[in-house]
Amino acid sequence: MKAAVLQFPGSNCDQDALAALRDGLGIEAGYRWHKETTLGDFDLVVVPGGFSYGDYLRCGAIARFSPIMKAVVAFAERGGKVLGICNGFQILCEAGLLPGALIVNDCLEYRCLTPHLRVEEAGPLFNPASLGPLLRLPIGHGEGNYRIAPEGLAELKANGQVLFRYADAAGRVTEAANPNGSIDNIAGIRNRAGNVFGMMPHPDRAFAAYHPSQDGLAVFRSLLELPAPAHA
Amino acid sequence: MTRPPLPPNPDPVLNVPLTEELIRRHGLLDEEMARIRELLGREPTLTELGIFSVMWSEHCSYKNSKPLLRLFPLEKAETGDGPGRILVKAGEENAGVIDIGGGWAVAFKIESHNHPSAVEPFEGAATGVGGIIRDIFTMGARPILVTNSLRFGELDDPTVKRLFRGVVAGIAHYGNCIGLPNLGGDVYFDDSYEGNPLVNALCLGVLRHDEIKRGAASGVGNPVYYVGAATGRDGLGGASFASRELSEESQADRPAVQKGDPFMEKLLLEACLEMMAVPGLVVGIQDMGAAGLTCSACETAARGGAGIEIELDQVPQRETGMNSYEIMLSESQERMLVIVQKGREAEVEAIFEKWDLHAAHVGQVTDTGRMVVLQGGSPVADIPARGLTDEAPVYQRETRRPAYLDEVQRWDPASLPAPAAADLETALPKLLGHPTIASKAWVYRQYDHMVRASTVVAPGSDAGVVRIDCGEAGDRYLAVVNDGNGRYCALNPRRGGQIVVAEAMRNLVCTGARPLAVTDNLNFGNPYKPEVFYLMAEAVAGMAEACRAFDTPVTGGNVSLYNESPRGAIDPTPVVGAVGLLEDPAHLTPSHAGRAGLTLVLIGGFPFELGGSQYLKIIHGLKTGDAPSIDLEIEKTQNTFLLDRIAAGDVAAAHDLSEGGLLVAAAEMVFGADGVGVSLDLTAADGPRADALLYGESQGRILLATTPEKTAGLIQAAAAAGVSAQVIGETTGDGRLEVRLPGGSKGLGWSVDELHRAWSGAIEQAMHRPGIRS
Amino acid sequence: MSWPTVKIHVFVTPKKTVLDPQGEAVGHALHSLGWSDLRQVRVGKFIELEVDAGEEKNLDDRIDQYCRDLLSNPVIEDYRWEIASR
Amino acid sequence: MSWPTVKIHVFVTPKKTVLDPQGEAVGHALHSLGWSDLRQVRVGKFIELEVDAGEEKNLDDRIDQYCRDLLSNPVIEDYRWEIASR
Ligand SMILES: Nc1ncnc2c1ncn2[C@@H]1O[C@H](COP(=O)(O)OP(=O)(O)O)[C@@H](O)[C@H]1O
Ligand SMILES: [Mg+2]
Repeated sequence: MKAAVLQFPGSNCDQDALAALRDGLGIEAGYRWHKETTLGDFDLVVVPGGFSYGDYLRCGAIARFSPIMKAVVAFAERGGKVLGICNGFQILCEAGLLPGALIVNDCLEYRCLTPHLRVEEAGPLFNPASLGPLLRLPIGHGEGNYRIAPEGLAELKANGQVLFRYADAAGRVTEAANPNGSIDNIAGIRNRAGNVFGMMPHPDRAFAAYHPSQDGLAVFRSLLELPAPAHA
Repeated sequence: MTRPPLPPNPDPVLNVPLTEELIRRHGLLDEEMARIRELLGREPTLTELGIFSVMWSEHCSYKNSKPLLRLFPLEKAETGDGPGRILVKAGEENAGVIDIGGGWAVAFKIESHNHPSAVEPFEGAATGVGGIIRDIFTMGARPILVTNSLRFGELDDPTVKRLFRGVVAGIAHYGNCIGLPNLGGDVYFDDSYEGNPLVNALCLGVLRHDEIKRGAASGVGNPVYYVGAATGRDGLGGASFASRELSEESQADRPAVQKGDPFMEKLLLEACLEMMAVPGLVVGIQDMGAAGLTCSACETAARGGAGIEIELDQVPQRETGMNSYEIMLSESQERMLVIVQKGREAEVEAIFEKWDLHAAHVGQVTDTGRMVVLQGGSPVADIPARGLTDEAPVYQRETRRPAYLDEVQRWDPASLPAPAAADLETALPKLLGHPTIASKAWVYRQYDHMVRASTVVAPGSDAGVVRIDCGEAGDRYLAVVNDGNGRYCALNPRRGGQIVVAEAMRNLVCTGARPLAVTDNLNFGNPYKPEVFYLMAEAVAGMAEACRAFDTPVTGGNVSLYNESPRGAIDPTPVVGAVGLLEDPAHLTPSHAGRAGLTLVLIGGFPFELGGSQYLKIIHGLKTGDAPSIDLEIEKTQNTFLLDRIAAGDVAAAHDLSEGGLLVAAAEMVFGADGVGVSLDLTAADGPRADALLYGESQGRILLATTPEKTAGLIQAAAAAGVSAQVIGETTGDGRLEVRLPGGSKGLGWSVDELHRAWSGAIEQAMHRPGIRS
Repeated sequence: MSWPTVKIHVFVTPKKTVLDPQGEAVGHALHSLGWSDLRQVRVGKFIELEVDAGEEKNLDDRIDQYCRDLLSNPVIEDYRWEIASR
Repeated sequence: MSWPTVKIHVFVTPKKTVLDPQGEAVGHALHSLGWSDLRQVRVGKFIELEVDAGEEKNLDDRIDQYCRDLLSNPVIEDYRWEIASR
């Protein structure tokens, strides 16, 4: 197993993602700089959180044009697995690898907290059977309000492309449990083919004993099709 | 000695004669002008006048506060080579550095951006964060966290709301974008700060001992580089009027506020750390903060005992036609000055190119001891560097004890009517619902407190705790806290100063951390008012006494004076940031007792007093009484005792008693834990007034939760250590806070849920905007 | 009964001497996309307001006041507005 | 030799069908300031570009392309632009 973590100049969760993969999962992982034009041989490419190029215009708008993203698009088109976390999710939407867009939170403020997420039947990798029905993962973003036109939403649902939805502690998907105004409480999605994933919550902030939850490990494992540890 | 005048400045506007008016408006006294002429051996140019004016301002020279700062201990009394040893002392460099063991160290410092935030809260606060982050990475440290201390007027005022919203959003914007977790801080709301909010930001970074960098220029001929953002006319600040009036451009085009670019700072941070990691590449480095290029150039030269020469034509400029006055005094953000080892210029340039940043070769180190500024090859300023820094004037200001102190300290609680049970009951939700005491989640949920994935205790507890990865040396767990009750300092500055430090220590100890050192920010009014200066002198003396008592040296800090609104000076508000280390992560102790069946033990007893309390303020509208009592020796003993009991595994939770007193602390300990309540038996606590018992703010008190099995041992250990400890109740499963009072009266009771709602919703509701979901 | 609407366009721009990180970032990006003749970019806000045309009298003053108090930050921004259609 | 510059104004607005939290917030605030006739507010971006007038030929296409690719996101925004001055 080998994973690459992209580094844009304003990435600031690159180290967290690398630590989650190396220390949390114990797999091989390394960085790829945004100015590089080739990717190399990996089982997973993580587009980490942060503020890729400052993101003053629109989150991910400029990152999309970076040299490494051409390689990422090609990798995804060959069926390679790509995970965008937070800013990474925004970048993948801007790059057209995932449908929809992320706009400013409806509270017009940044939100840092650890909500519950209801796991949807999203395919062989992300599903309640491999992850459990309810997760807790930290969020930290100002623009995580997922938007998609009604036809697009219907398609997402029809194809099982919704990974998680913000929920309350009992797993109910309510308006009060929605931290940013996302349509249908959507917190994460995948592409239709099932190899590109985007999520606002941070599995990379949920793997160590002192983190608010360790559910991030299960998320990475399901994605990499790693078995859960025997004692779990 | 007389020297020939400099040639005329290329910008004719700067060649006007230095009139009385110009000199006065640069804030320079006659004696200071005489000193300048003596240092230069001639009349200064206008550019030089500007340079002296900013370097000899309070902000850069500490001319009025230096004598007071000498009171602070700069090193640990108890020497040894354990954690806490001072590696870089306060005043030596941009930030102090202390040992945390295993060859690793932390650099940390607090700084204010009060006045810019009053003018433009968002940008003012944001650039405050940016500035303090640069002070830390200029030391060679990787910043790993920030905290902040905020003071505003009462939150029911719309202007205060606007400032509060803007400041918090600005801090969030800058810190979140760079990717530094915000681990906490404090916020007070009080009339005294109306019109003059306080915005103090702290940053802490980590480095190995052998990575410490100095802000010193040395090695004649070594090139001087300017790196980062281009220079604009921003923040020409207090000294700008001269050039503003001299040139024709309208004032509106030259705002005194700077705007920050956190993305730029992130690039600068990474590029600088990458450069500093290459052995031998960097000779010296300093950020451009207040007084920008001027301050970094003359300070590095003075520290290195060298001279420096810079050519302004080489300085990257954002605007056209900037003159030497403007370039030298600009406070554009996100810039650094770097002295590079000669012959290795290409290596530095390659690193900055990688990060798409300017790296401009603007000059070199000389052996003249002078700061020479050239434009188009001809000198526009030529000043002995030390004349601007070490030889800046220092004054002993006059002090006078304000008359009001005697009056407030004489206040007798007996002058208040004795409270009825109903009054005691209604007081608690009111206290919990006052923004000063209420939950600050509205603030810290806007701050990313989890980025870097190293946050062990997020904001909301007594102190934030972060894990530090020290490579081969293993992990370290560091606690950080801000404290600064200005109300106590207003009522009794000496005692108030002691309390500021003691409270910070208590907060660290409650999380299980052993205190190491503090940084301080002295926020006061106009030092030329003898009453204001008295308050400052006394508060600093009190802080210094406490620092010595706890053996926690001051590693650095900042002074912010002239904090006044038309109504007068703010409450004297020294703020400290304190750090401590957990010897073992297992010692981490929550301030929250999340389950029923725990015994509650009060450390520090029941002194009966109400002076300076939030109860007096919120319930009776009074700002009076003496500051609460404190005994530094007792506190020290208690802190040691508590750390010992934590290490022994006797403590399930610990929370210090601060604003609001005993009941507020007890309620906070069980908030958010479903169905958990508290039952307190205070029948043995006989005293003159029940309100003082419940809501007084006597210092040195901690509420502990422990298991019933461990209770007897804990009480015994306390007796052996000479610490006052008594069982006062337990946590229950009925979701109620119940209190039995002395004298067999009926007792008081509240629903914890309702109290929780008052506490968690107060700021939220005050800041709610119709039509926007919160 | 329904009034015809007036459309107002408000333009809020960063003051000339104030740093415009957004504009710089966009300029940088456009340059690297190959627009070498691009000299300067500034990014501001464009606000479209629609009001019932009924109350007319003090419309100008009103807009001016709201621009100053709410829609722009006069410390760092300039504004101007126009009636786009009636 | 220096070319005269062309000034281009780009207007990026949230699509009518897309939620505009900022516009709603501004609308609410203006209402509560007493502007009861206000019907709708949308908050978008106003981008000023300055280019050397030298290369002219494909300017229109070029601007169009950059608006589509970078300055706006067609999923959520519309754009239009005009030459403000030459
Ligand atoms: N209140 C204070 N207590 C102790 N040291 C202080 C205090 N204020 C300033 N200092 C020290 O004086 C030196 C100069 O401070 P300052 O001018 O704020 O630094 P900078 O130029 O980096 O902003 C620093 O080392 C700082 O730590
Ligand atoms: Mg500094």
